[in-house]
Amino acid sequence: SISQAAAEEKTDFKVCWSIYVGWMPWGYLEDSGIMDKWAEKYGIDVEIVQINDYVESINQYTAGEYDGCSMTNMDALSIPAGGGVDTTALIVGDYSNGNDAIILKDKSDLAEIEGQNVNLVELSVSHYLLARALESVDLSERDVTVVNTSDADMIAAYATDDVTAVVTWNPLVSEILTQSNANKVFDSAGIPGEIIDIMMVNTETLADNPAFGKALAGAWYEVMELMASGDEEALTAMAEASGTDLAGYKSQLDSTEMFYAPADAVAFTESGDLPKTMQFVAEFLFDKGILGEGAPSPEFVGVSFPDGSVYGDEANVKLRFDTTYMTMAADGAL
Amino acid sequence: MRLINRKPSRITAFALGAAPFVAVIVAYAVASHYRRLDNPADKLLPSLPDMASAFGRMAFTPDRRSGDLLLWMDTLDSLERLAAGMGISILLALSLGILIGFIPHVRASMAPFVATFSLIPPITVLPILFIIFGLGELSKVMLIVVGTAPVMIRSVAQAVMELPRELIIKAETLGASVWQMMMRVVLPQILPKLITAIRLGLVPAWIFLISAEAIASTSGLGYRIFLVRRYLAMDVILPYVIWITLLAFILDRLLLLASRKAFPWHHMQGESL
Amino acid sequence: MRLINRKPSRITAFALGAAPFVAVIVAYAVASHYRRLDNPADKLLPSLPDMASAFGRMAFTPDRRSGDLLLWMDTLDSLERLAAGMGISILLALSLGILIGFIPHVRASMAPFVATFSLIPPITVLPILFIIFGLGELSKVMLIVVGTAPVMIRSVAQAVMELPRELIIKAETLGASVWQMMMRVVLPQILPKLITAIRLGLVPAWIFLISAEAIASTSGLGYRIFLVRRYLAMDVILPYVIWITLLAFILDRLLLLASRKAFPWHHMQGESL
Amino acid sequence: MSAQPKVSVQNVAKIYAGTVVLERLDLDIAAGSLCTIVGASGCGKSTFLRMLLSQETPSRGRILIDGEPLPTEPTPDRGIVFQRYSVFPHLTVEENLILSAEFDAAPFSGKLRGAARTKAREEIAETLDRIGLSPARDRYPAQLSGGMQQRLAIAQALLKKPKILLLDEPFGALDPGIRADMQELLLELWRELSMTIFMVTHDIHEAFKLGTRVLVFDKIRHDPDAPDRWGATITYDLPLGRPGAQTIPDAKALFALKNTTRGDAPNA
Amino acid sequence: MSAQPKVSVQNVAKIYAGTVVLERLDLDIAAGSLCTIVGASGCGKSTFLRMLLSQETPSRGRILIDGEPLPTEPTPDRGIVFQRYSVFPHLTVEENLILSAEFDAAPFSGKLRGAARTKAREEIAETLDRIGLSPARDRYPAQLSGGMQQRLAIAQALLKKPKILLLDEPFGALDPGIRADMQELLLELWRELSMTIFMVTHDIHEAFKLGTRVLVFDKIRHDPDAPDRWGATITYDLPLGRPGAQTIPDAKALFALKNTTRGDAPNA
Ligand SMILES: Nc1ncnc2c1ncn2[C@@H]1O[C@H](COP(=O)(O)OP(=O)(O)OP(=O)(O)O)[C@@H](O)[C@H]1O
Ligand SMILES: Nc1ncnc2c1ncn2[C@@H]1O[C@H](COP(=O)(O)OP(=O)(O)OP(=O)(O)O)[C@@H](O)[C@H]1O
Ligand SMILES: [Mg+2]
Ligand SMILES: [Mg+2]
Repeated sequence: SISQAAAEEKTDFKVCWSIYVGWMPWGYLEDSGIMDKWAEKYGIDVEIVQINDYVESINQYTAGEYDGCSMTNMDALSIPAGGGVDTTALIVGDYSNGNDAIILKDKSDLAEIEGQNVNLVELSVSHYLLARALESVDLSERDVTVVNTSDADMIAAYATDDVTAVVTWNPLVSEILTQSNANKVFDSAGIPGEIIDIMMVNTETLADNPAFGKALAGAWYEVMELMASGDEEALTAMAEASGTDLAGYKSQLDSTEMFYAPADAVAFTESGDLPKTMQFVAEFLFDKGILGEGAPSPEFVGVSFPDGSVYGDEANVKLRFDTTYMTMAADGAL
Repeated sequence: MRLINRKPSRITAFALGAAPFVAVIVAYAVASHYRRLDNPADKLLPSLPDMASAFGRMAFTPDRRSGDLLLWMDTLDSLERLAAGMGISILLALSLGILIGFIPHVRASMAPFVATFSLIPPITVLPILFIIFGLGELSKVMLIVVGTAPVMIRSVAQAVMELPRELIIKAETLGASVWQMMMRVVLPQILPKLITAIRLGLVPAWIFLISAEAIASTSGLGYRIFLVRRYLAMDVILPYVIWITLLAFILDRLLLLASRKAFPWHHMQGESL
Repeated sequence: MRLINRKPSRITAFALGAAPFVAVIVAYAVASHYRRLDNPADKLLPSLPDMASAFGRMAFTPDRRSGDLLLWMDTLDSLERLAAGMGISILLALSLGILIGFIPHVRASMAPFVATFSLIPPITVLPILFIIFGLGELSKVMLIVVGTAPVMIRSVAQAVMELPRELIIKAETLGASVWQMMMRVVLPQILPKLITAIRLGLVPAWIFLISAEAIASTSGLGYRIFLVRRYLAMDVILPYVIWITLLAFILDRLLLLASRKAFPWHHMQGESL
Repeated sequence: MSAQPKVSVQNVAKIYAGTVVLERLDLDIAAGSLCTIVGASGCGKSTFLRMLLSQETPSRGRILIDGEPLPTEPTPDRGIVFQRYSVFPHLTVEENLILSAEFDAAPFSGKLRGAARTKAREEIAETLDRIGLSPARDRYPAQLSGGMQQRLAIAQALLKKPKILLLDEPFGALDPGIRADMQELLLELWRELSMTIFMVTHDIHEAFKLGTRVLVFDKIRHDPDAPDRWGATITYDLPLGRPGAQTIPDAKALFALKNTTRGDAPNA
Repeated sequence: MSAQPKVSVQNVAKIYAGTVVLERLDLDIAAGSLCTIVGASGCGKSTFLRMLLSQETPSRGRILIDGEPLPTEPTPDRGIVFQRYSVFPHLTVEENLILSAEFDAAPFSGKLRGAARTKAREEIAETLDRIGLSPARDRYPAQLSGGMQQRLAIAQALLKKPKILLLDEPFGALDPGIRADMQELLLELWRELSMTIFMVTHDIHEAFKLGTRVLVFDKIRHDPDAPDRWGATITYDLPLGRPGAQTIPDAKALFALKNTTRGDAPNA
């Protein structure tokens, strides 16, 4: 159907996610019945759908086929918000703390990247990471050649002689690092809190249906508790769903700063660093021409924060960081 | 005696036919061996025993999480999608193909559109397909349809147009209506050509199936390959590819056999590759 | 008068042929209009003027970053890859196809292998292609080759086998060697069929080209589509798809024309769809 | 003959994209004639039959049957047998023969089942015997020899009891022994069913042996600068009466005469 | 004839996968004979020619030419003209005719250029005139009538000056006028080049009109339980001397005799 998910009171909701270390709980929620339990509690029905292709999942959400979707702060700004779909960050799940990395073949210093071909998924967080890393060594994107490479092909690509530098994320990073000639020269731990993985939902839908937000948050933080307690069964299920084993999954978690406790997520979202991060992101996107042809400046799309402040155009706020539901979880109010 | 007049004996022919397969396997084994000498943990070209054991695991060890035998579950799911997609394509090919080939007005109206449509690379319009058909089973099936139906429609229409005009005229003089001609003269004579079209269409159908499963699915042969590709688990991927090829081969032979059985009159007129 | 005996006039035929295209455009415009009523910034179904302006921008406004006219650069790069890939496929189809079709020993040895090979979905063995051909232009070109050559080889071989045996015998009685027969009897008679095979092969070739450009590249029509897909820029994607379809259509017609010009003797025997 | 002619061809011409193929055809054929047609290859014999069958329309003039204009498309009152492709390759001998009964009886499916089918099969049993194909009733045409196929084609056309039967080189692909048998069969059936038959043949002997009337088609006018300007017409129209023991004129002599004036007006 | 026969067929049989097609063929053909071959469709006439051409090998027996065993594959000393597909559709008339010269002169490219090509074209100019195709020299076969194509095919075969010419129903597709012309042409060339000709035809008249010797192929033994058990052989072998004014025996009578004993031993 072409029509957008109508913003009105309703009982059936659909949320999509794609395979990534910080989002595996969404799959577990659905499989384990925890989601159903919480949805029932609020008298609604929530379907959680796995979409393998990350970009396709965001596109589907943007097109109105889903009420929520897991994505990064950067993609939320560029795709749904940039496409006029008012979007709210419902659950800030984690930030990448080493999960995204720049890897050089046979070289161990970031500055040596100069002049090389760098394989990465163009316009993704990898691209952003590269831009931020280059800044840190006084280089710019003009000093390298970016080669758009699909994430699915990244490991095989690294195995070829043509490829000398890659920027990618886990589990691909750890796979590549098993090769003796691979050196991690920069990772997202160098820009902590800038690559954030969030469950984004449609603002209108959420406003009309608070039960939707409560059910998702309740279910999510139940699983977070399981994970924090090291529940083997849950972790193994997530590991296998992502195609690896428990040890592999745990090593991916090590480089992910999960907000197991809702209070931590609230604190992170309310901190003063977030607006700065979003400004970096918006400038990066504007520089790449992603915010749309009509965008006269990085401030074209407004981003609002929990304290009510807004970055960018106040008349065109399309991305909202909102801690309401996380706070409810933290307060045990769900 | 000239080479073209020399025919290999059955045994020679068999040996010659097997040779390239053996050569590929040997080349692989050697390449794999040397890569593993370099790096014993090499994942790109796993050893043959590794692949066999990975395949055995997928086929005979129940998955710990779901308790399923993954290979069979994947195969079943993929074949279902393939069957659904090809089923729809076949219906379209038969109905539209016969109408286009048989009725000049329909031909004038649909032939240019179908021809143009067949030139659109379906993967470029994936987002649109997913929006129109959702992300469920339907969109996977429809990707197969969009990728295979136009060409199949064209070959059926072409086959209808190639029916000797004499037969149509004869049917008219025997008092047949247009509908009767379609059912009794055109359709049955087209069926063997349809099977040929299906056999040709299955090649892209598999490709589109795998592409669709890689984008939105939680099971299927394409999904599995996509999933383990992030870990470069070639010990699973390669056996899966061989398995897919084998399935495709068996399907192809079954169709040929079915055609021979069902349309003996068609196969009395000489064979092909 | 029965429907099958009624032929549309030229004007009717044109109107009928245009109708589905017009219908699609109108349906799109309506759907797009209603979506944009909902959300004026909707990216999924941009308005026709938006698409036109995006296309104009790609074609005539130098890129801010590189200063290139992106559309033409992409088109050129893609066509180069397509030409290289199809070029290799054509050479393979001609050489292997003629050998397989003409020389029984080669047929016994290669036909089963080529048939099996043609069933492997190439995207599943990408990692192997990378190892063998690297990640540069070569691997993109080779993906096209792997995707198109087997089928083309088979159709050329089939065409060789379908040459009337009488002509080969006649050539033998005129004292031709095997090589001479290949050059003067088989090859020239196969060329028109080769063009048909190329026209058929171009459909998957475009698909593989676009898939290949999604793997690792910095330009090309497929690259651009995948890149802007990251922000759902359908206002660029849709005109690019139409552009690709148009290019494919023009190529197809040029090949048909070339065949008519170069092989008049072939086209004296009746036409097709 | 004072009765209304069965077929009346009035000043008919056929022009394909500027090429005049046939012109000035004027002809009345009495009911029950067996009209054989000979002429050089490409002179328009098949075109003439196609017009009689309503597969083509005359560019000029008109054709009447029983005084009525021809229908605009092939109808069951005119049967046809071609040189090739005359039987349905996907049906067995028996299925080929019951097909027209099926068309009549089952407007939707075009297929008879059960008792109705058994009955239809019984009805054609005699015909099968008559054409000597009873033992081959379950074979497909590809399993029949050329002569058997043509017998089947003729039987198939005749079962519909057409008033007019058109034969386009029906025996051209057969060898002499079988050909002679087929000629006998045709004459027998013609006498029995009192049809009007038009038969194109390449074989002058055959034309004179079978026909009650022989039509020779040829171009009589040539314009060396514009070879497409003039078409063929009927240069000889020879009424022979009963077919059988005519003396056969020499073929070459007949064709050599073509540049003389046209034969007698054919309103026999 | 006491001289060594040109072609000697000794107790030859041909069996296809259990089906006996031909058997007990015994035959000596003198140099310069024009041997016509008739017989029912499918009785093995083409198979016999194919064996003479080394396209097939006899299942039993042997064939000698000038006392030597046949080569194992077609060679330029034996020319062939088929009913169809006898000329190369992708070459013009002239190109078809110079092709064999090109094969001789250019082992690698098989193609002559420049002066050599001009010379080759001059050499065939007379032949072109002779077969009346000079005005059509640049046309493709598809632009020629059936008779023109067959003239071209014969000329193409004859330019190679074969000792033996095999013709498989060469005039079957032509109409009577053109056919008669072609027969004249063939006889002329045969007299001129003193070849040995084998010609299969469906037309008994033609067989008797042209042949110095007529071979009739037929099955003389039938096993109703195993129709594949016995093959056809030569039931009549009629030496006629000079071709021309023979009386033509009645075709049906000839075939009706087939169940009597075999004709005289054919070691003429
Ligand atoms: N549909 C058509 N369009 C144009 N020309 C045609 C068409 N059909 C037939 N002709 C031409 O009309 C002429 C007569 O054709 P027709 O088939 O009637 O000849 P014919 O006497 O039956 O010859 P044959 O003995 O070879 O069967 C030929 O020159 C042919 O090329
Ligand atoms: N390659 C083959 N394999 C099996 N059977 C064959 C083969 N070639 C010919 N035959 C059979 O041998 C028999 C003789 O065939 P052939 O073509 O020699 O007959 P013919 O006398 O030339 O007939 P026609 O007059 O129809 O040309 C036929 O029954 C045919 O089916
Ligand atoms: Mg005709
Ligand atoms: Mg034969």
